[in-house]
Amino acid sequence: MSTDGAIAPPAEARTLAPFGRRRARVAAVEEQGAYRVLWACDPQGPPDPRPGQFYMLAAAASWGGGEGERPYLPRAFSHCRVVSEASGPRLGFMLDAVGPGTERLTDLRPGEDLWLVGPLGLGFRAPARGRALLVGGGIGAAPILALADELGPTATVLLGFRSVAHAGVSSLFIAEPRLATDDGSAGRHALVTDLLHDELDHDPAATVFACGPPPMLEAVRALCATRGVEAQLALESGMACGYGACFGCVVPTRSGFVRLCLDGPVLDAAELETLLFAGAGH
Amino acid sequence: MSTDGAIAPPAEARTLAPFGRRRARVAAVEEQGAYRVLWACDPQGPPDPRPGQFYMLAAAASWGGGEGERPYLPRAFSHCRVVSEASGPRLGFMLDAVGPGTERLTDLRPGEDLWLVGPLGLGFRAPARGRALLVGGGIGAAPILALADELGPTATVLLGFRSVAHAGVSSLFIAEPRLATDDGSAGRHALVTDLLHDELDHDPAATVFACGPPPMLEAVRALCATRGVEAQLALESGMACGYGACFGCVVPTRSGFVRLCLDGPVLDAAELETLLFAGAGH
Amino acid sequence: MRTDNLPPSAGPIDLCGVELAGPILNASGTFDAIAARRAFGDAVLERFPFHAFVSKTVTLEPRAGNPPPRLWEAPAGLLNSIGLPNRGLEGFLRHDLPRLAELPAPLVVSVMGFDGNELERLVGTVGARPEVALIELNFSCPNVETGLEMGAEPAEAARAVAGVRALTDTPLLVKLSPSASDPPAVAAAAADAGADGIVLINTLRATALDPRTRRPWLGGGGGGLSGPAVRAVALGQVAGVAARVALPLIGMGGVASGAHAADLLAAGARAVAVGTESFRDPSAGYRIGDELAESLRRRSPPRPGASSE
Amino acid sequence: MRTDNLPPSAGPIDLCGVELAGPILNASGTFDAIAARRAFGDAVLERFPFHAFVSKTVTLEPRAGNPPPRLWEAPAGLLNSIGLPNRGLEGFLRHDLPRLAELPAPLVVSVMGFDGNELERLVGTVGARPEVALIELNFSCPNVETGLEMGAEPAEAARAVAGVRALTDTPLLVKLSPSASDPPAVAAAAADAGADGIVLINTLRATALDPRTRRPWLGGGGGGLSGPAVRAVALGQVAGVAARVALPLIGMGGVASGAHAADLLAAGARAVAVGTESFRDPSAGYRIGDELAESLRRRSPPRPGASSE
Ligand SMILES: Cc1cc2nc3c(=O)[nH]c(=O)nc-3n(C[C@H](O)[C@H](O)[C@H](O)COP(=O)(O)OP(=O)(O)OC[C@H]3O[C@@H](n4cnc5c(N)ncnc54)[C@H](O)[C@@H]3O)c2cc1C
Ligand SMILES: Cc1cc2nc3c(=O)[nH]c(=O)nc-3n(C[C@H](O)[C@H](O)[C@H](O)COP(=O)(O)OP(=O)(O)OC[C@H]3O[C@@H](n4cnc5c(N)ncnc54)[C@H](O)[C@@H]3O)c2cc1C
Ligand SMILES: Cc1cc2nc3c(=O)[nH]c(=O)nc-3n(C[C@H](O)[C@H](O)[C@H](O)COP(=O)(O)O)c2cc1C
Ligand SMILES: Cc1cc2nc3c(=O)[nH]c(=O)nc-3n(C[C@H](O)[C@H](O)[C@H](O)COP(=O)(O)O)c2cc1C
Ligand code: FES
Ligand code: FES
Repeated sequence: MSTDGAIAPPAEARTLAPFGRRRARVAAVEEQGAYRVLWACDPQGPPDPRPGQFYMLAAAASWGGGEGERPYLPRAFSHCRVVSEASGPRLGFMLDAVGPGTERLTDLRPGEDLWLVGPLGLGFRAPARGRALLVGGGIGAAPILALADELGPTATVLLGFRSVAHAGVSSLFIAEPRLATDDGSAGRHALVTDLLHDELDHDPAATVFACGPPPMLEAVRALCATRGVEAQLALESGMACGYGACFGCVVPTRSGFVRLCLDGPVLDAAELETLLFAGAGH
Repeated sequence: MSTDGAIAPPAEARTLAPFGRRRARVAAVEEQGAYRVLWACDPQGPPDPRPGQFYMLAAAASWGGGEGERPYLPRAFSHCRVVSEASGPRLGFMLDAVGPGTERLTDLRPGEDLWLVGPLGLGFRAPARGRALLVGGGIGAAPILALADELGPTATVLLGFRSVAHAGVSSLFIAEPRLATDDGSAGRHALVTDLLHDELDHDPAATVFACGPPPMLEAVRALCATRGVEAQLALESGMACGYGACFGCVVPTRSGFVRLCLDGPVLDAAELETLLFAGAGH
Repeated sequence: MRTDNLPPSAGPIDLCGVELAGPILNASGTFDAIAARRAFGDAVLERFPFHAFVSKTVTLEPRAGNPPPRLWEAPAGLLNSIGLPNRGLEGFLRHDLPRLAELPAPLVVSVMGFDGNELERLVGTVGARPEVALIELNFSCPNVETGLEMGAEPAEAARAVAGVRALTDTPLLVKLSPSASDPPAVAAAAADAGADGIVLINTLRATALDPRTRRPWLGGGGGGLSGPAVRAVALGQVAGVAARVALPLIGMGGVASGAHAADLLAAGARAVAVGTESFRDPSAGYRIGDELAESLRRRSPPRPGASSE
Repeated sequence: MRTDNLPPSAGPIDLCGVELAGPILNASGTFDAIAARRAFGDAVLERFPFHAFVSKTVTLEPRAGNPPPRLWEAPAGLLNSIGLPNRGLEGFLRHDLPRLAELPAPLVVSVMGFDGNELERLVGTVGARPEVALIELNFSCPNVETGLEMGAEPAEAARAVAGVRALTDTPLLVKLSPSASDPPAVAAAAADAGADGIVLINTLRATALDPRTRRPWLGGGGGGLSGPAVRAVALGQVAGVAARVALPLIGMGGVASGAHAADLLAAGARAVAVGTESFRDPSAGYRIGDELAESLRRRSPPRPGASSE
């Protein structure tokens, strides 16, 4: 059992967060098909959060009183892009409105404030060797976009979505990604793991970086395991604090439960037996 | 003791409310100095709420998560004006932002929705005899405006405010009201009860209708008692339900505790020993 | 009996031998049907929000209740110190009962006695009235003789129930205090003593201070917490009691939607009561009954030929 | 000792003979200072949010904790079923204690034993360590021998305290269970048995169901409710215990502002702990200490010559 990040690599892919929550002004909210991109100005935050790290966000006003008298706790979001401006970094967050917290955040208007803590957790580590294969499913495209921005055109990006409505965010990628949709309304009528399958056939030496729903991540893990391909997976789990305080976000690994907010959200696929554990995804 | 409105007059000054809460669209929010006037379209509501009756209001979205993780319960507000439109009545509410509930309501934008129940309680009863003297203190001007609209220019309106910043709402009255401010920044440098004093000197046969903070109402009650003048006072108390369900809003009267939301908020001054009871005003 | 003026339901239920058109009740003291008719007129009777109506708690003697302020708004909840104002048994029978008998739903009368003797007179008298379908014993009060809270101590609860069980054939529901070390033990003791059903939860003991003076805000000193804030506590206590006693349970505490009602039923409740939510929406019970019936319909296996979306 | 890296305060306080620079502590299990240093670096030590640091509860044997999901968001609150994951006494002494000793505030170690024997070994060993200023006995667990909850039954609490009192000179704080019929009686029993201080409240027993399956959401089955939802309950229990026992109290439950802390002090607490609010704001303790000191300054009579706004 590990409760202090025993499995965290010596050189952690972590940019430290300022201590405490801080206000961040909403600069813009963009519709991207079924998703939205929320832009926040974070002058007090570091300019270089690692792709795959995340921030805890809450609306500064009226954070509560939604469905089920929620939200109460802040919510975790990976930054999908960082734009450096004279006034400091501007952070992009890709939002999928699935409940009271994400709904409140998508309702924010420019000029309104967020409470923000981060960047938190461990991000993706630069590929040790070979080509980088970036795989994103649905809203999991968020940290993949941040990583693609960092790696540039040398990396190959594979994205899967339910339908063309959700695929809108693919237009944010600088180098055209390969697309798959469940209903064939955009790109290939396939699963993104089918695309990955083909890519690995051509280039077995690649390193895989993936984020998406548990079933997709499990398929990626299994595929990479059989191919002996190194993979870094960005997971999700329900979080209260985001900085290791509550022990609520644990996921089972070969070395026991680890706090995903502290020793993840990016984990080595080799550390995981399965992504389909109870509570996976929340 | 009375818990079912034994003191309510045979002919109640009550317009019945539709059963259940209903949505009302915010049509406009006007700045009026330190106060705001919120206009809501209430097509399903009655066109003729009695002046002095009130509505329970809550924002349809994000009603909560403010200071102290409130509000949770709806808030009581007297309508200050009713404008009848083809689409139905448009209700005006005068708001003084004193806490999380009123703050959330003043933040509402046109097009957003309210939850609304009402009209509730007993309003002012038409003057039995003589001239009507309407006395409003601070935000207590709200039901006084509604009553002035009904009685027209025959009624005399006396208003008292902290300062000119709060006196802005006096411009809403059709017939110019007499003004007093605590700091003399508008109208007479006096208390509104000083104005009432003078009026009663000239016309001892008048009937008084008053709404305002407890100290003001107590001064009005005492003055009218010594002069033998009939007075109807609109009180405030902390409410949860507004329709007699919780027994939480009681005020002490000569016939025991009465539920202000059911047997008030307008009470005969003669029924009251004092307005300065514990919890008065909330 | 006409039911189109009651909330929609997935079908009638049996509550201690009394058939109700559905599982939605009001929580005692949170809906005054007589007052509601003054505020809303007979519309209340045409779209009555509950499948059975529970009276405010009746005591032997009249009570004026606690001095104001009686309310404090808590995070996602309400703190109240009402103090059981009521006309007393006599006044209730004369003034309230005839009016409550006009309601379109079976009547449950809640009573509280401060000692065994008071409880006997209340149960004996109320139990003899044909208008009364069920009696709810509000045990959230200290026994003035022992000082122990009837609804919190198994022995106290058992003694109180045993003392009145023989006085009436009307089914007896026991409303527990949630501030007990072991609610299932209290429920079991009440069951063994002859209770027909268990009602929970009552409000949680709590306090608020005046932000200006830091002295108790409520005129009655302490108060009771209700609303969404207590929802998860209620669900836990209902599940705990259901695991221990076989009697029908009426679950309540923070119910504001059909989903919350479905949770309580899944946890083992036979019926569900709506309390504080009625303050936010006078016809909340109707809406909740409708939402619950809808969700139950969706869950139940599709009838042959019917499609199951 | 340096205090400019701790929250502002209106002055030092005495907690069972230990001087603290101020009254703000963390609630056990809601702030992992070692993890916080990994996330925020040594900035945590430069603006440490608490005047004393309380460890997560340590058990004799290592525990992995409960299976996920461990969290459920409640209205204005949080339901958790963490299951006391910790390295066990050995691992704590070897791995955690040296790191916690580096913190700029006195150290309180929370321990839980599942029987008298375990408790003896925990208190004996931890009490012998000079780095440890105070020991907190987490009694919110059933005694495996009697099945009764130590913090809910006066006799259990007394026996547990008496069993370890003689083993150490380190002050013993007893953390009660809020799910007790009579918390003041439990506190009084602990006091008579030799406790030096009382800590309350722990989380309220509660449950949540999966909205899709209506089966328990939490991997551990039931859970504990914390946050603003329990604030008024905590204030009530602190006031009740303060009226009964003279020992210093550490009050907690939903504290999110200086005003909430001031309420608990006014209700009789000597110190205040911040729990769930630290999840919303890692440096909440610092802000709350600041707000509290500010409000106390405003309330205290102006010093001669000083102006009083
Ligand atoms: C590291 C990390 C990075 C993330 N990045 C992104 C991102 O970039 N973009 C994005 O859109 N999302 C992201 N998420 C997911 C996001 O945090 C969640 O979608 C969000 O917290 C949901 O909150 P909500 O209130 O909108 O929905 P909720 O109502 O909280 O529902 C979310 C899920 O939680 C469960 N749930 C339902 N009710 C409750 C309850 N009362 N308590 C606890 N769980 C409940 C259900 O399974 C539900 O599907 C990320 C999550 C993590 C951990
Ligand atoms: C019949 C009636 C008509 C009214 N008409 C109007 C009107 O036309 N315009 C208008 O602006 N107002 C009107 N009011 C007053 C209005 O309802 C209150 O100002 C409002 O409810 C305050 O809510 P809040 O959340 O903004 O402030 P709160 O924070 O609720 O503060 C309001 C007062 O309540 C007390 N308080 C503080 N905290 C709490 C708590 N947690 N629980 C309970 N009480 C607390 C304090 O004394 C405070 O001054 C009317 C009230 C009644 C009863
Ligand atoms: C204002 C108020 C008055 C109440 N009066 C009574 C009462 O007279 N008798 C009783 O048994 N319970 C009474 N209760 C408790 C409720 O019946 C119910 O048990 C509790 O409020 C929890 O349900 P809720 O969260 O849905 O309100 C009262 C509750 C409130 C809020
Ligand atoms: C995630 C979590 C973990 C906790 N772990 C412990 C613990 O290990 N030992 C303990 O005595 N209390 C524990 N508690 C209870 C808190 O110490 C505190 O008593 C309770 O949360 C009430 O305070 P709050 O409302 O400010 O959070 C825990 C609470 C939470 C939310
Ligand atoms: S979210 Fe709290 S420990 Fe990970
Ligand atoms: S506000 Fe509920 S009875 Fe008046």
